[in-house]
Amino acid sequence: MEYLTLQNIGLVTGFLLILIGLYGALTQKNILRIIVAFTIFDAGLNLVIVALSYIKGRVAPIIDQTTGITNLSEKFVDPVPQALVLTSIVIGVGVTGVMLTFALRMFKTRQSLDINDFKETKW
Amino acid sequence: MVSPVHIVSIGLITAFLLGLGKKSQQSILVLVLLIATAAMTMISGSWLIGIMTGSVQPTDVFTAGFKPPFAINLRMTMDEAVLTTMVNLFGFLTVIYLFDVLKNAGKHLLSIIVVFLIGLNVIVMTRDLFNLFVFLEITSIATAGLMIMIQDSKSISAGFKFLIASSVISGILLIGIIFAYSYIGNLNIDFMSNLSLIKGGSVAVFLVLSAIILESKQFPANGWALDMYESAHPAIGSALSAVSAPAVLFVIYKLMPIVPESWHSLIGLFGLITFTFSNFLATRQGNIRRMLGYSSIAQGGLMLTVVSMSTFFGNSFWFIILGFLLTNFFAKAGLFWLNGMVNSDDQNKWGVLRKRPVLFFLFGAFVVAIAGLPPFPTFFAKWEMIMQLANGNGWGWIVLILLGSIFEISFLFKWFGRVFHAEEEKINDIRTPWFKQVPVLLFGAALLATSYYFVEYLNFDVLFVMLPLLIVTVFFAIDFLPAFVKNLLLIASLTIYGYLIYPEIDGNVMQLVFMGVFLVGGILTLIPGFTQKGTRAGFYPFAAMTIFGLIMLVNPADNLTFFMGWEQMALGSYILILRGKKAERPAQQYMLFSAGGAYLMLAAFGLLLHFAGDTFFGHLNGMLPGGGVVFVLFALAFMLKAAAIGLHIWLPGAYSEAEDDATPLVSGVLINSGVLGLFWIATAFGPQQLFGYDIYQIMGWVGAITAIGGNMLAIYEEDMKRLIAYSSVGAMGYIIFALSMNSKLGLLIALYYMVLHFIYKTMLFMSAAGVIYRTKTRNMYEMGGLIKSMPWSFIVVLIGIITLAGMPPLAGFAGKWMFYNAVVMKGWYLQGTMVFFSGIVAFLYLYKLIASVFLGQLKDNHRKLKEAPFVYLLPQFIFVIAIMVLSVFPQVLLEPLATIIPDRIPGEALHWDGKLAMTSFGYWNAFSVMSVVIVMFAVIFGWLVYHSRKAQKVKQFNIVFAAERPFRPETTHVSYNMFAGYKKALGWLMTPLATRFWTGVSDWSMAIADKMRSWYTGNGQTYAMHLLLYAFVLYLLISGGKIL
Amino acid sequence: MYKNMFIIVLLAGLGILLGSFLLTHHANKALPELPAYYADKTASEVGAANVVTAVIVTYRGFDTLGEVTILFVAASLIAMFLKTSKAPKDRHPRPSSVILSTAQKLLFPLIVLFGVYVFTNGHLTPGGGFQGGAVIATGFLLLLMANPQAEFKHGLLNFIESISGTSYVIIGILGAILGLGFLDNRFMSLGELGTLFSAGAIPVIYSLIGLKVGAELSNILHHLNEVQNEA
Amino acid sequence: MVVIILTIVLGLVMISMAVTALTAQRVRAAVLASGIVSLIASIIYLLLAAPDVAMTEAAIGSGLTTIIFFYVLNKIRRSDV
Repeated sequence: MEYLTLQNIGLVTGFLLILIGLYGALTQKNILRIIVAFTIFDAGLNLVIVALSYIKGRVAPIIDQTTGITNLSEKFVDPVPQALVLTSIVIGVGVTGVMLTFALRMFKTRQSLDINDFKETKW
Repeated sequence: MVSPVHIVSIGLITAFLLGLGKKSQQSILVLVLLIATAAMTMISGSWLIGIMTGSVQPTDVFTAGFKPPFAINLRMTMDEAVLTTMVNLFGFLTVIYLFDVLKNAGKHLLSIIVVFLIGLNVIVMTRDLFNLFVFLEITSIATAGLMIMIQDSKSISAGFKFLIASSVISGILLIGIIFAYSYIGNLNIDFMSNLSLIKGGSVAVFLVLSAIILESKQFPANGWALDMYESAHPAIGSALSAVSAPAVLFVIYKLMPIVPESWHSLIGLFGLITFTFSNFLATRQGNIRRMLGYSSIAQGGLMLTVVSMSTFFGNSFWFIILGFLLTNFFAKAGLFWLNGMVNSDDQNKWGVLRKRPVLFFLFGAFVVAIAGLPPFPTFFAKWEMIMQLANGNGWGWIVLILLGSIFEISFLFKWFGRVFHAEEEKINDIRTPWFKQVPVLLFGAALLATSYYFVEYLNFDVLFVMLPLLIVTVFFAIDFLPAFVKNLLLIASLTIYGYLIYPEIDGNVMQLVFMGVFLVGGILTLIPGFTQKGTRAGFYPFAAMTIFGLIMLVNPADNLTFFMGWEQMALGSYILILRGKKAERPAQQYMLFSAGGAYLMLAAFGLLLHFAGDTFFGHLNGMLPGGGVVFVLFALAFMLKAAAIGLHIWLPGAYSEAEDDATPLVSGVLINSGVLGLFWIATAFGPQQLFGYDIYQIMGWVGAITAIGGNMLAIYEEDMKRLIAYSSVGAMGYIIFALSMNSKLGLLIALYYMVLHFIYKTMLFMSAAGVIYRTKTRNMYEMGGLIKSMPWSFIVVLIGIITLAGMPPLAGFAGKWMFYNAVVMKGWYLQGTMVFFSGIVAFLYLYKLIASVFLGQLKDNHRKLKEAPFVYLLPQFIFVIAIMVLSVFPQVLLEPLATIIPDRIPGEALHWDGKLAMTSFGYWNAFSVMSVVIVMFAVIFGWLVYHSRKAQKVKQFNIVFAAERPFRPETTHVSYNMFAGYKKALGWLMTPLATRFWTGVSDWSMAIADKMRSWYTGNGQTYAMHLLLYAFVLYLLISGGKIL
Repeated sequence: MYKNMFIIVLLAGLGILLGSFLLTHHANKALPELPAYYADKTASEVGAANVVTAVIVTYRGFDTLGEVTILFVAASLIAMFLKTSKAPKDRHPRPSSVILSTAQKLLFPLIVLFGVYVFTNGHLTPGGGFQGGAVIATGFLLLLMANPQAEFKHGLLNFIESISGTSYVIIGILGAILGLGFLDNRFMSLGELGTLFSAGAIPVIYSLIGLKVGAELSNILHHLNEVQNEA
Repeated sequence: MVVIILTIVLGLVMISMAVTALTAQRVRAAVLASGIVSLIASIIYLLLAAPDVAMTEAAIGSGLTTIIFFYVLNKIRRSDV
């Protein structure tokens, strides 16, 4: 039971999502599904990062009436990973958008979404 | 001084403001971009200059005003200044280069370019891991944007593959960063030094490191990168190679302090594997951009090795890495840009570059620079790297580097040769507007300037290195002058040079002899060049390079100087050979074998450093215990140049296909560099053993077989030049045999033969050149009866072959006589007999040379031939006079030569008693032999003349054909297939073996490369899997299978 | 099939590596030095009630600048990529439903207002420029859905994007000149903790980020809307 | 304790949704499933005391990403999309 903390659940879920996402990215044949798999991979990553910021029994790092303004470092969870995740999410949407645009144009050139059809450069 | 952070702010403001532009204002927008990149370059450049001159201190920029690790800081030291200047300058030039594209491309592309540059700048400067991640992502997306500058299906799918790969990589990186944070509690690299000491912390280090290594496109997890290089616009390929790769490598350099010491060499090894194998696979590439991609990746691998081993290389680190970095930066960018101008990935279409001499010259310079030949920085960097590795016993590493280097040379020079010879009619037009030329010219100039600083930094000898280099440079500069002016200038400069250095080497007979051979040989072989018309562009710089390269071998201050001269000579002669009309393949072979020899030598120098410290190998003075391997490597290297049997297959093609009047230089003169080396190792090392075998014994056999084999090969030749070329192989066999007898007399014979061979071979080739100049053919069966029209040439050939055959009374006989003495003293009867037999074989083909060319019937189309031009005959007769003098007074040469041989060499020396040469077996007096022969000759000749005064002169058509006319008249010529009978009997012995072996080697390596290449399936998903697999294997090797 | 097995083996390896982290990593009982510093000093140094915002906008402001740049370059790429496929649109004017157009008229201002609220209060409550920007983009999406065939003047979007981005960088430079470093928020008065006009330049920066992100995301949506259908 | 059980349930739903996303017949379903993964993630973020992240994930990760996906899917007219 001692391992059954909120943090560990988050971490394990996150790791599993990472692995599932990677597996999908490496095995799916449809380009769009590969992109979907990468968003799952991203979600897993973000979940891991947020889970790491969590400390049991502490509150979100926002100063309000309930927290007061003293000894905050003993009341707050870690704000740094949260800031990182924010960045990571925004990067994620940027990359996904770009990938989808590529997918769109690739479909236009070949009328196909199969990754195996885009091998004109090789060796 | 403007804060480095404003590189970013200027760039970003520009990027954002470009969004306001309208379609009609595109030209203004491009101008804005140009100004912005110029400003960015100025900021980083001013830091570079400031830090270099010491007027500013390296600095940390604290963003948001908090000290690290509380906020992100950017660092600006010398390293960052160099790299950001490179990035921004490159960006500036790219904007110029792409002016026509950008003018029509729309504002978004402009923004993407500037963001790409910002990304790289911050990657270089930031000290914060997560910040690094963010800007790597920026660079990735910007790169994807640059990929679709050409929107064809190739580049789009390559861009998508890149996005997949970079998603996987950034995922690994992000996991690593967050693990690192959770262990150490901050994100700043400078505060992570003990991360790997924490339990589990090394996993974090590993993840971060492996992500960046993957980002640096290491073999074999780099299919995505290759596809990008192949399909991207050349300017973008150039950016990937010249700035992206160095920036990522710099990140690895930044990370090295937190990487455990024990991983360093493994990462270095992975880098080296990339270097070797990428170059290997590049040998099978026809597509230029992909080939350049392979080459860029290979260079990246080599730099990864240097970066990861920076502590190992110690003080040399900066020298090595700058050598590789700057060369790759200037040369690779230049080549990609040239690709954009030629606008074709087909090597055959690159011939168009020859229409632009300056660009063509720069193309050559870029290729040579990447191949690591002097005087470019890579050459020195590679040398230093090998020496350092040798110091640390890294033999396997050296093997990998040298293998990779030879593959590199193979594909680079195949390309160069193709461009040199691509046919004119295939040439499409080349577009070279000024804005495309400016960047290439600038980078070319920068490359040359860098080379200058490297040479300057190394403090070479003024007279023996710097002056020759200066003269060679001058000949590049004056290449537009008419040929005869340059010929005169080169001869004059050689003469003056000889006058200048004579006092320096006076008293050192060995140097005098070799300097004499190289200088006099150089001058005399140049004289026929006066018949050339036009400018003969590109000949004289390389002739100068060859001759001065040879000169640098004679009195080198250290091993590096020797090696530099050696490579310079190889490069110069390669170009001289390549200039021949059908010389593309032979020149390529020549280059490969030269490079092979050079790299064996490099390995030998490394070993020598390990065994004997930093001494010049020719000054070892005696025994080098356990130096057998060093000796063998040196011997192989020099025997390659001297074309010992098995290593000779480059020689006939190279010598015969070179321009006719250049052949004497690349053969008769240049081959002596091999003898010089062999003589040096023979005297400096003393007898050596390898695996219990006496090396001299083996070399003696090699020499004997070479002598007989070379001569056997010569007898079947119908081609005049190839015949003489093969006879060189035979002569070298003599010399190798004589050297390996390791006795005073043996060495004396070797030296004597060297001089003699130089004289008669140069003479014969010149005479052949004269004949070919008139008859326009090299096939001997198309000649005949030339004695009437070319009597002087006939005399020269006659004297040449009498000398060659070692018949009395000419100088060759002295060699033969000493030879028998030495063989008997040594007791090598069997080998001696073989060499003796090879002399008989020599008669066969020499007879052919004289009989089928000068005797017999004159061909109809040769009736009006004149004697060879005077400038051809002049040097030949100087040589004839030399032979005559030596024949009568051999002691003029033999006595000084004997002083060169050190006393510690065993065996009896030659004694002189007046004109009488003596050994314990007998004596010989050249003067009286000559007198006797002349008297006999006069008597017989007189008798003949007396008796044949009534003879009837028979004209050709007095002979009546027996009613039939042969289908192919040339088959009736005496020398057509002259020795078919012998060939039937003995041919199987000689011809196919060596050729078959080397063809086999080449076929096999091609097949293997093709097999390996199929690893890059072209499927983006497979590439992503490669990434994971690479990380997996790296992890297993680092951790040894355990969890870190 | 073998390939999939192989991938599973590879991922199992990665899984073991990640699992090892679970074993070696100890849940923090207290904050390490860096976050503790942020928690304790944010109020006095930066003046923001939301520590995450302080970290994003000030302490790691340089990251955030990069983040904005990523969206910018992604939007540029998409614009560049999809622009070339300009072909006559298949205009079969299908008037959008009355409900949608009414809702759009009613909701759009409200949504934008909410977005503005989210980013102007970023330093006090959860939320900020990115969330607010996303909200604004949602409003824009509503516009698009209501009149899918409408020609938008994306000049306005571009203008907002450029100006807000440029202002963001200029405020950063002002921080370097007037304050202690690039993107320092303290060159404006920190004000009283917990009020709207506090935390120095953070509300300004976050508003600019909100506008820029909103414009960028809207731009992406707009371009995706413009591109013609692929059969 | 309730929170932990809730989180476990949410985590299981997330994982099953992720698997659904990879196995779904139509791409639309896959996109929707991955959107749900993000949405649940944002709930977990709330539980992990990260309201800022939760908001961002809901608005951007789950909202905008899914919308962009659907825009692209609408442009590609194919049976399996």
